[in-house]
Amino acid sequence: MSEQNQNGRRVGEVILDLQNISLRFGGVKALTDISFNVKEHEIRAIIGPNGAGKSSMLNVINGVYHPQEGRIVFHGEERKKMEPHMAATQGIARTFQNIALFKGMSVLDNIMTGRITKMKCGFLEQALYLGRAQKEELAHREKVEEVIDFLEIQHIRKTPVGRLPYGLQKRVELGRALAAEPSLLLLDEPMAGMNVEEKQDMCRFILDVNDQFGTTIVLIEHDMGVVMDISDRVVVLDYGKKIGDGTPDDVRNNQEVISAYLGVAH
Amino acid sequence: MLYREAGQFKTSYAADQQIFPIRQDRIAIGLILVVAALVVPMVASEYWIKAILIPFLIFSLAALGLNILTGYAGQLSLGSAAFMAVGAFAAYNFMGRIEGMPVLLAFVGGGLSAAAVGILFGLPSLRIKGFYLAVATLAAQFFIVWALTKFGWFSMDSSSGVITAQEIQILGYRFDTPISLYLLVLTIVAVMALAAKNMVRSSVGRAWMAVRDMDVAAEVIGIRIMHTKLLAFAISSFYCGVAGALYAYAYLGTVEPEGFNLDLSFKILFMIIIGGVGSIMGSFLGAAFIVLLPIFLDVLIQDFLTGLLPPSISSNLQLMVFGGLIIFFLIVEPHGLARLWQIGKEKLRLWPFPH
Amino acid sequence: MPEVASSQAAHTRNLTGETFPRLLFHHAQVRGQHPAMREKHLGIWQTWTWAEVAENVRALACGLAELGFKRGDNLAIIGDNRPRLYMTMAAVQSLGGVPVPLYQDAVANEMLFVLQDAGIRFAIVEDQEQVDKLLEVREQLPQLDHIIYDDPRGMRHYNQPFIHDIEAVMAMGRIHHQNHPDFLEREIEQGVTTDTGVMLYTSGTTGKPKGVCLAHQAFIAAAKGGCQFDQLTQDEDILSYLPMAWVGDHLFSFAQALVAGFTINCPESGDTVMTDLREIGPTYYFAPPRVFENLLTQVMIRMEDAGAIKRKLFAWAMDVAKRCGAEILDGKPVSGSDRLAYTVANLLVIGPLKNVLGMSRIRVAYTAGAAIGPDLFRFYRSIGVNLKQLYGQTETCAYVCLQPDGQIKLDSVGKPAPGVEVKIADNGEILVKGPMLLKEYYQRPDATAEAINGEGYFMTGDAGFFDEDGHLKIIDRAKDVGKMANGAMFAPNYIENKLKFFQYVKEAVAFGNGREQVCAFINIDMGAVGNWAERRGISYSGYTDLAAKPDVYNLIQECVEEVNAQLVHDGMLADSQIHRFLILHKELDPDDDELTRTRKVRRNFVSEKYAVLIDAFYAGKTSQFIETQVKFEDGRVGKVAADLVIRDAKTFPVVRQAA
Amino acid sequence: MQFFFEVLIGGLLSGVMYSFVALGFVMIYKASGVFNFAQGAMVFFAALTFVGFQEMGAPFWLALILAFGAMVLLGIATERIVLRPLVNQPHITLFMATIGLTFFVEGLAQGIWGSTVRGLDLGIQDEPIEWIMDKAGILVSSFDLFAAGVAAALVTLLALFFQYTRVGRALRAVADDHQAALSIGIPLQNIWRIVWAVAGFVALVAGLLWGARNGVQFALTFTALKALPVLILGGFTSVPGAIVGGLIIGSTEKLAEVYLGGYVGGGIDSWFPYVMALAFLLIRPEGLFGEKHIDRV
Repeated sequence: MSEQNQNGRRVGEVILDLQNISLRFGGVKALTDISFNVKEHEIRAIIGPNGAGKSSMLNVINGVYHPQEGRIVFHGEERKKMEPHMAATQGIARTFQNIALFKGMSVLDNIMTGRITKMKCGFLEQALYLGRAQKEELAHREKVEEVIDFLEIQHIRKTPVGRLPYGLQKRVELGRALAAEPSLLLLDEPMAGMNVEEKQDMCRFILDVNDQFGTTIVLIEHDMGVVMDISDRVVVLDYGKKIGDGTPDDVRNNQEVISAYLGVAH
Repeated sequence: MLYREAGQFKTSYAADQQIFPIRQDRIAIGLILVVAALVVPMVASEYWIKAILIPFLIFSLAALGLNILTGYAGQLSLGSAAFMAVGAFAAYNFMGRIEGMPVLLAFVGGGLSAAAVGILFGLPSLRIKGFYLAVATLAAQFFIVWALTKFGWFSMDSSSGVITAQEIQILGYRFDTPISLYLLVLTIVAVMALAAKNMVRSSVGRAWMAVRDMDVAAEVIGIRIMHTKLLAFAISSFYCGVAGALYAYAYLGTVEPEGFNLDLSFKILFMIIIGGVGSIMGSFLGAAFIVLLPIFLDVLIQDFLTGLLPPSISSNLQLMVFGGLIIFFLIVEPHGLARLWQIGKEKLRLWPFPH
Repeated sequence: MPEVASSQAAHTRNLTGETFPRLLFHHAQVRGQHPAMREKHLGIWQTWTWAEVAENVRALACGLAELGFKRGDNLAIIGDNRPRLYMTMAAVQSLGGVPVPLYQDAVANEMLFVLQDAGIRFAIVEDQEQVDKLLEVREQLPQLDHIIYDDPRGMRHYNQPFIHDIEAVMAMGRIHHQNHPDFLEREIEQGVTTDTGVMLYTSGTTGKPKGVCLAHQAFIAAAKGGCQFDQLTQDEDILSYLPMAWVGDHLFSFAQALVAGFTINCPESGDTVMTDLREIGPTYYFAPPRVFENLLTQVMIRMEDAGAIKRKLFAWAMDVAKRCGAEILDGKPVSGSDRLAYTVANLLVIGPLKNVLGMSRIRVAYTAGAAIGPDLFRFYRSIGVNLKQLYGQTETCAYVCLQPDGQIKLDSVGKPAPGVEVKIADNGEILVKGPMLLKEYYQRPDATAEAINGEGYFMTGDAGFFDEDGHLKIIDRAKDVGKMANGAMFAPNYIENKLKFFQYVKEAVAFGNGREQVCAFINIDMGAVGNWAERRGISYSGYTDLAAKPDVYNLIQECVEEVNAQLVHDGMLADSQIHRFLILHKELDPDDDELTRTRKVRRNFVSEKYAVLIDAFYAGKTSQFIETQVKFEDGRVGKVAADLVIRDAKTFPVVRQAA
Repeated sequence: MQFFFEVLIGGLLSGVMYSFVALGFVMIYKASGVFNFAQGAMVFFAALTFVGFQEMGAPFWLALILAFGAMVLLGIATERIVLRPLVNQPHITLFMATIGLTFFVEGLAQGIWGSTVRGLDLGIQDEPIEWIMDKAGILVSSFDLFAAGVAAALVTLLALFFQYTRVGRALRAVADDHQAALSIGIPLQNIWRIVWAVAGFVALVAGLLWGARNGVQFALTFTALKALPVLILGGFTSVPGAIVGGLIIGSTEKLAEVYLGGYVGGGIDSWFPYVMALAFLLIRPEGLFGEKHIDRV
């Protein structure tokens, strides 16, 4: 069943459910008893002041950190302990707060790595580069070219990523995540450090991804204007605790959220 | 300047992804292969073939192996010579212990044995990186050389571990002249270089580079770090192992474990630093450089600086020049000769424009 | 008697009944596997063979028929050069309809007139952007029934029933074709060569645009003539990057491609044209002068950054090329030492230079649309690019005069093309006749009657003359050509263009109609003159200041006198030498209505606005004060005043030959 | 049991030597993040230079001062020529640069002073100390004891230096946080030069003791490599770690050689420290005293 929400998006069932998540590093509590869910096709934002535990939350979702307490249900299945690379095979892709591209490789190769979980040939076949290996490589190249076309980065296809300006690097990183054709896309501050024009472009791409591929998106973002504009529901964290959850309007009017952002002691 | 790329457009991904997408490069590499296979055997002296070309090719192969591990997968190793030793001694044992063992299969066996040992010593790479790993590979270096020396079984009980390579025969043809050995080595090296290039331009190569450049991100996009690193160790060691077998069979004939000491490991490391870390071509350039440099220095000292410097200084001068060059390259061009070549090529492609 | 010149094949007519769809299916049959179109998309040059193009065209045509497209309908095509848009042209022609390409960068309101005038029922557009434009003015287009788009990106939420994905239309067409396998064949058979093949709108300097109806036979004749003239074969590669609505693109990328059967290549996007040019390395190339000019500028700028040795080498090679490159290209005798030098220069500099520009495979290149500077023209010829000029109008399928190989004159547009008859009317106007003439202006019998005289000549509106070798020289728009007091011809544009070929002169306005002498206003080029001044250590505060410097006056005077020296040799224009000039205190500006938006001088407006200056010219004054209102970019209004110096320039005695 | 102790003490004392080399490593690593593979070569260089000056007729103290001067020069040159251009490069690049430096320094040392093996006499007898022999029945060389004393003195000296001098405090600040140190105005390059000079001094002491024991020869550089496993055991950033690690490596390799070597043909001390370090790495990668790092995503 799918319903239409206020942004005209068809929002489906809950695909990711986080229940009472707590995460500690040594004695430090990063996340305390956090619960929220993500529905199919929606854009879900996580906001909060610096150090609120937003990135940790993403890291929990894609298996980099393992919460000491709580349940994670993804696509109806409770998640057991897992390695980060397994998240990718389950259809979770992400970008990073500080660009985490492979600096020594070209844009094309970087995005090609995004398809690694879909490539089946062994290294021996690849060493011979005949038949199946070549066919596979070329087929994936075509897929990657579609991503390149989608993100309008044709002109830098063969440029080493290290030489690109920041804004384009962010876009390439999004491309790498998209190449995996994820069902759930995690974006860690996709617009940080961008100028207005770059932000607009990135917003458009995020909305297009959601619209064209139906990708569910969880994003962390500091720019409140952007968050309120594009997201369906917002989770607010502060000091590792959830202090708000709801539509952008709900959150905007939540007293606790307002005081957290204005720095009022509570 | 020599490039004429206008009109060389690609209408398929296969054409776009080929190893040498530019026609002039394809012609050049074709010419090089023709010269290497046909012209060199006709014109080169025995000294050149035995003392320069064969070791150059073998070192290229070893450097290729180390480059896969260090240049592409980012795992520093100081034990390449030990893996060469494993390859040499394993091939020797396959030949000596199995009646009618085809020599090429023995080389493959040598490579596979090295790969197995490589995986074993690569295991620590799952927990540690950088110079920690370098120290771990030193353990391989010392342990393997020690084991080959101490246990007579490895050298089929020859005195102090010295082995003498059996004669090479393939399909009844005996490889006993320098030219025939040279061609054999050339073929093996060319095929393995092609295979290496194919790997590094495929997903396995991209996985290596991803792990090298940013392992956390690599894991998050679905690369299995352990698998990727160990594969790099295995394939790298395989290459070193085959190089080691060739070192014994096609170059020296008689070797002892101590011949594969730390110095040789360093030499191979220097080849990839000078030649170009993360470049197939760099492996060849570096090997050529390191093979030719001492010869050049000797000639320089003996023929041009006669009397100015004591002859004994040659080996020390070599050390200093090697060391100095390494520092020089790391500072000035960390990607070595291959990058210089690439820059030169870019210049030629853009000529007459400067950029 | 008016001069008449015609070429040997003047009276051959296309009587075979060829139409473009028949040509297309012919190629699909005889060279089905030969590439017909390429487009850089998804990183590689996607290729369609003739057979594939034919199949696509069939699917498109049948799909359009299914949507209700009928013989005689007009279909608008709006977008960048895309293979499927070209295919649509052929598909529409197959059905006996008329494709009407529009300039894709026009805003919706600018398109509106054409869409209404042509009674467009169907429009095929490139992408969402163009769909949005049409939707914007849809209210005013009650007859517009269907919009088809090529690129589905962003179109997911366009649910209107009259908007179609081209893929869907083609799918529909394929089913249609299965059910009616001989439908299209019959449709094509019904077409005759005198049918209108395409309708191109002329921009029209005055009044509303007019739809020029061009029959299949006209474009086929023009294309055949051109192909024969330059020996174009099926193996040519051409880069199709100029607007599809422009007659030149239709001739080169559609008509000639279909006649000769060569390959057209569509760039990835407007931004990548130069890269794509380099990759394709076309053998046949067309560009307006400004493209060639920009390229040359880029070459010079990029060479500035080169090291000293390379710069010297480059300068030497360019010297050698200048000395003998054009001659070698023309096959003229050149000394052995020059030939050797050129070979070396070609190996080291010229060859690589052409290669990085993507010009190393060019056999024939054309430029037209505006006057090209002789230096610029000569540069390309000297590096061995066979750049030539052609002359023609939308009404003549851009096919009137062509420069034959080996007979290139920098300031002429060549000889009448095969099958074309050209004559010069008494008032200097160029009249042309031939199979390539327009059928009519769409629903404008009045305009048609005005343009074609009783003898069947099309009146080009340009003035020109034939030189002693039978090459046509264009002087000016006929209506701008005046007479001086002594009865000699006065062609202001001709003079102004000569002035503007100097890098220091940005604009010039010449006066002389009904006068004894020619005088001129000059606008200096701020960039070039500014640079020149800085190199000489001349300091200045702005345009007005710089323009008034005596040194600058001297510089411009040299230019003027150089023009005078050239004019002496132009026979009937020798009396137009510039006697007096001044440098204007402000730049002519579209914001002040002195220029059109396309930067053409509004002659009448300027002469009224600056009447005091013109009076000063002819009163023999040596300076004149003037105050002028200017509009700044932010809309504010200010005044500029200056005391302008008027200079006399040296003129040369005219050697008159007995006529 | 007496034999065990003799082996243990012998091992511990040779471990002191490793500790010396490791100390140099640790200081440079702490101050500049450089893993100085050339520390062993510096030991060799120092010893050879000292012997060289002595052979030229210089008395002990003068030779000592001259050799120290040479080490300071070497340190400054290294900082200027090798490290400064490589600032901000990946650690692994710096590491490889110091491998290059190793070769250069070895070549330089032998190029200047020749390649022959030299003896080095510090005037201390390498004989068993009788009263320990009498009391405990264990053979302990007076030289070894002297070496241990020097080690203790050196460590004390260094500790005082780091704790109580201005330069020492600056050094510790740099080791903690480069950026912060820079921002409060500590001149990094000066600090590096001082550290390299101090490391050179440590190398000189190590070279003298070692040379006196085994002669000054090229093999010294290999033995010095054993400092690497010491570091892994002790942690790259810990001075006490270097000492303790050295002692552990020294003693276990001797015990292993004596008690296990016999079964496998001997000579296992060539690799035993490395394998031990390797095993240790898998258990506790940060070393006994090192600091744990968490990779942030």
